Amino acid sequence: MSQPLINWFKFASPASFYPLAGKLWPWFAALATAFAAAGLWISFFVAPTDFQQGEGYRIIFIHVPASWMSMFIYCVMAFWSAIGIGFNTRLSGMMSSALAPTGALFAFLSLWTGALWGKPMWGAWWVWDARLTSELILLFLYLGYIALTAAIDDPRRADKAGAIVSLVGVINVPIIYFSVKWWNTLHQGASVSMTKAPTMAATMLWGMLLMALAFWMYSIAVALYRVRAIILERERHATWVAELPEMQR
Amino acid sequence: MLQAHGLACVRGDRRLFSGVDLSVAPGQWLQVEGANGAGKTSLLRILAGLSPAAEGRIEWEGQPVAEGRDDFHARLLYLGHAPAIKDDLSALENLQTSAAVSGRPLDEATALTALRRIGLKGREDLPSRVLSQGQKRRVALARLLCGQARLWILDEPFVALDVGAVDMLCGILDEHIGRGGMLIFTSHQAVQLQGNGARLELTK
Amino acid sequence: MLQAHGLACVRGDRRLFSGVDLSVAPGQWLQVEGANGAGKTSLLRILAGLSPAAEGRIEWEGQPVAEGRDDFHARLLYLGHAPAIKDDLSALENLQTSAAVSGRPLDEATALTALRRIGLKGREDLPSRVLSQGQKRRVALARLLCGQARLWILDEPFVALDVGAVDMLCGILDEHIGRGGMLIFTSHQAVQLQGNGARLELTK
Amino acid sequence: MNWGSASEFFAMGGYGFYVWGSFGVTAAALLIETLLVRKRFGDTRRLLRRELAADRESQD
Amino acid sequence: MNAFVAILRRDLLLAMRRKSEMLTALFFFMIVVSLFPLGIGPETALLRRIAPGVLWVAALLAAMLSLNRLFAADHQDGTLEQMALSPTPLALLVSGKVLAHWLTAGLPLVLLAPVLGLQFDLSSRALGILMLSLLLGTPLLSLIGAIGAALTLGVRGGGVLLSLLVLPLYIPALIFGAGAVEADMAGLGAGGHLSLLGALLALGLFFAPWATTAALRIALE
Amino acid sequence: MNAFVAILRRDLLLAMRRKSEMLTALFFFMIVVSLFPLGIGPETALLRRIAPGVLWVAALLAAMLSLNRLFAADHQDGTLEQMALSPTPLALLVSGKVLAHWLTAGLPLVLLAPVLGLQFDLSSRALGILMLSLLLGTPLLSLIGAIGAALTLGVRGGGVLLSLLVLPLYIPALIFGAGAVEADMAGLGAGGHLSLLGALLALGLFFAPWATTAALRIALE
Ligand code: HEM
Ligand SMILES: Nc1ncnc2c1ncn2[C@@H]1O[C@H](COP(=O)(O)OP(=O)(O)OP(=O)(O)O)[C@@H](O)[C@H]1O
Ligand SMILES: Nc1ncnc2c1ncn2[C@@H]1O[C@H](COP(=O)(O)OP(=O)(O)OP(=O)(O)O)[C@@H](O)[C@H]1O
Ligand SMILES: [Mg+2]
Ligand SMILES: [Mg+2]
Repeated sequence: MSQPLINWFKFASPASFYPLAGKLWPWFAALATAFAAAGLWISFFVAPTDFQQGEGYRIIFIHVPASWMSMFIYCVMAFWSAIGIGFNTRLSGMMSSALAPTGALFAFLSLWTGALWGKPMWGAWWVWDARLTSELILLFLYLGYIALTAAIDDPRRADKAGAIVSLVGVINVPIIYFSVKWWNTLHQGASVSMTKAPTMAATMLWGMLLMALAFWMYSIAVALYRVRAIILERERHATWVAELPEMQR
Repeated sequence: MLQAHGLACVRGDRRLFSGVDLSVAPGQWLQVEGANGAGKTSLLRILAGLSPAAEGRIEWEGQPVAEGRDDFHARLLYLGHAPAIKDDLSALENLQTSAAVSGRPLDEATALTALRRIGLKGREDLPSRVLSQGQKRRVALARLLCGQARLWILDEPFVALDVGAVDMLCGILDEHIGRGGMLIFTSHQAVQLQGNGARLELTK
Repeated sequence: MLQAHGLACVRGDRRLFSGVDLSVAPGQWLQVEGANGAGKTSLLRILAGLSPAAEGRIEWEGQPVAEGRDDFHARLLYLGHAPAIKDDLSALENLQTSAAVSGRPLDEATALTALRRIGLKGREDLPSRVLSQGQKRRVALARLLCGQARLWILDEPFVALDVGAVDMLCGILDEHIGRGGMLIFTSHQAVQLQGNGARLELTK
Repeated sequence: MNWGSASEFFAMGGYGFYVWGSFGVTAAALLIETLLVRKRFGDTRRLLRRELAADRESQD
Repeated sequence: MNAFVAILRRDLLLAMRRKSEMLTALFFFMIVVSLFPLGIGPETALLRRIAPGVLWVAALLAAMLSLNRLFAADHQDGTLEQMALSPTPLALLVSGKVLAHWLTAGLPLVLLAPVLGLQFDLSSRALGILMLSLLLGTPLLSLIGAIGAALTLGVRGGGVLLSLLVLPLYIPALIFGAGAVEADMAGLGAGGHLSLLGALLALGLFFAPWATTAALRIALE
Repeated sequence: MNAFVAILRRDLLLAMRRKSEMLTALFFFMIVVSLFPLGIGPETALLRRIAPGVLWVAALLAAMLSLNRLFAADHQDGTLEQMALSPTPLALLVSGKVLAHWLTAGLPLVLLAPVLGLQFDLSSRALGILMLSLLLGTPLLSLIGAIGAALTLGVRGGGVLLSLLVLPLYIPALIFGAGAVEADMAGLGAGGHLSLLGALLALGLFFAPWATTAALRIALE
């Protein structure tokens, strides 16, 4: 029982994770580029023109993956926070703070691309629809996390406070999603409801999946890179940092 | 009996102290000394269980404090830099409520006696806002007179007190030690306590 | 030269003092003494022009202060109980901005020298929030080292300072008096200043 | 192949502003984030190197 | 339990002592609600239509505004340290403070709401539902708010950061609360919304004190 | 004049130091504006109708919320005493602080408003008028707010009392500001409203610093 656990904790120490992250991120970056190239090829050259929405629908190939990633990353942050609170590992706090900016970025991109899609399709940049609203709130939750952790100087305290925020926030995400949905159905009336894309052609599905994979790999690569910087900032007085090859010269 | 072994404290990227061992037995006092910023306040907060130590362990009656927290806190009286006084409440109300919150309610007569003894006669019912610096400190110190805590941890209790009040406080501390109490305190002023005592100098 | 005649101070329904006369000439110091709550802080605030006296008048260089307020304030340095330190600014920033606000901007080099002299070497750039009690007081006291005020009014400048710092501050005060400055201060600690001085005891 | 010519490709059937606005901003955002992260890492490393060098000097 | 009562009493005493504190929270609510007719114009039909939303948003802001004094004063003057050192569990003391906050900043809003609702020409039935929804919702606001107040304790720029953290968490309460009144006005029945609000309250009562306690311990370190 | 620049710089520095302070004031504005559709419902026509009022009320609340940090911190830590003892006239120093407040809490609102207006489906013409009205109105909010902040300094229950004092004084700004946009949307022309707003601003610039100074001197006694 104890043996595998100990191995896990070995990698959970910043000193051993730092070089590991250094080895891993280029692979994920390469994968991200490859998937993005394939995904973009399908989105622009393979997928046929939509008979209803014309070429405008091609926004779907980044809009949907970005939306997925924004929600997924928040869950991953909450996961790391739970680990951090449960096992008191230093690395987990660093991981969630490394993920937050990327998550916020995808939430923003989801809103941005959605707005650019909505204008030609619905004639409005924004409507107060369930999905749109809960995505907006998700962005606020990210920003709250980032602002709070940035406002606390002591990184250990910042991690713990951030962990509480992301856990409370993650309980709230499904609650928000469903509450906004029900709220909306009560006033269907004049509001424009989201037009479902026509049954998805297989090529479109592939394009979206590839782009989603690309974003996913990108997120991992950036988070690993950022966590390396965070580790260096926080551990700068540890002896292992002084002994790193890149610190010589 | 409070014992600590190998305590270390890190603030920012500065190691304030490390390898601090100390023990205080019933009837003993310990004065923590050191220059401004040496880490006295930090050490006292660690001993009281308010902030975690970077290294080392603390034992109360032979048991790690972490395991019997409530038990330890029931026997502890900690007064920090901030006097924990509500500006809007009177001295009397401040004393009574702070005692009740720490689980040892006080009746009015006892509280009044304590306030008079500490030199606040005639000021018991003024809102603390208008009290002078030294009078505010006295309100906080009045808690010493009305609890059964065994261990007192006092951070600069003599600050802002006039000469008479310093003597009086020394008397109170002596009494506590005479009753078999334990005392840890800091002070930049030279004070003469009776009984069995020790000094701990914090240096870099 | 600061002179006051027949000052009285009333707080609530209490008359703290009345008929206080005092004068401080260049090269002189005046220590205001009295028990906690005697009214020392209240007197100093009245002298600095922060609150009005119930009775009496104050003159600066022979003129009523009320008539030449800005002139008086340009020559005055007052440090009260509260250190006027912004928790979010570093020691250096605190010193520079407070000097600039009182109309005497400081360049960085002078400010750094003052901070080092007052014993904050290596702490110049930490946010003041994390400084210890005594270090915060030192940031405030650093202003003494970089102004040309003739009259210093200091309320308990020795509080929270360690022994070394108390000596250093005494040295700074002596220097000021030696240069022909004036000084009014309070302290519950016994301090030895050189030069020509007087004590004023506030009693009921 | 959906496009007859490059200009057709850029026009996106009249939706050029919206499609390229989305793809362009996304690409720019990801690129900027990457650059910022690299800068953060580089800055930290430079700072640490300088500190370590100073330490070594003061020891010698 | 004694300590719970003690802290509740102390906080109520403090609120009374700052004489007008309870009243001013109320006035804030009142003024914000009255600003809308001024900003929007006096059409009765329009005002009736937006009344539940406006009243709920104003209640939410009023409750939030009073949050930063929930722990900040105690933190600054050292009382919080004393609470953490009390042998009573901190979560219990925290609950006492939250209850006091609700009694001084939440309950008065519930009682005043119908009067303000009249200004917007709401029916008496809608007023009843409004009160009920506020009665269930305002304790939730205090509970969630306490987490935010504890997290932003001693943090630079606390006040505004607090609203950033707390307002998104308030949204479900707002939606169900205002939704209940609107549903009733549309003849759809408010039961569903109200029971969801109740469920959220139960959840909050259970989890919020622990999260708050954890956050306070972090602030004290 | 040097001291004016010094205090302006110091306050801006403090705002920067609390890194996210400016941003969070903005976010507050943004979130409050977004709360209304949540409370009221998603109908575009209705939302467009209430948009000017909602945006103006939210701007007003955001400006007001940041008021209590205008003098309170300076009062507590003794900086205000030092300001009062400075040979520079206190009114000048106060103007510096007010300008810093507007730059950090008012100007960002002006810049963000059009984006939020888009969410309410306002026309680009209406958005322009909205920005203009906020540009004239927010400095007025800072000026009036400073008087309130000074008056409630060190007074028990300050925070809420402040809003009680200040909000009624904000009402003219609200009426002319929101009115300008509504008049324009109704095709009546916004000129009259805007020039009244400008006149109020001139009045405020002239009198507010003196009133604030007087109030500060009282608080210091
Ligand atoms: C600012 C505006 C918008 C936001 C914030 C937004 C947000 C989202 C989110 C969060 C998802 C993922 C939800 C899920 O997979 O369950 C999503 C999916 C999607 N969105 Fe949007 N959206 C916006 C505008 C639009 C517009 C204008 C359209 C099309 C006219 C659109 C079409 C879609 C489609 C087709 C999906 C995939 C649906 C599915 O996989 O079930 N969105 N959007
Ligand atoms: N983030 C930080 N980075 C560097 N140093 C820090 C940090 N936080 C605290 N410190 C230092 O830690 C020390 C804390 O000291 P503490 O308050 O325990 O001192 P003290 O011995 O009680 O002093 P005093 O006699 O002045 O009360 C100070 O020297 C302070 O400068
Ligand atoms: N409203 C009031 N009613 C009655 N007494 C008051 C009132 N306001 C202030 N006082 C008294 O006025 C005195 C103010 O004293 P002040 O702060 O000047 O004392 P001090 O000499 O500086 O004391 P310390 O040595 O403690 O700093 C206190 O004794 C206080 O109790
Ligand atoms: Mg200390
Ligand atoms: Mg005094």
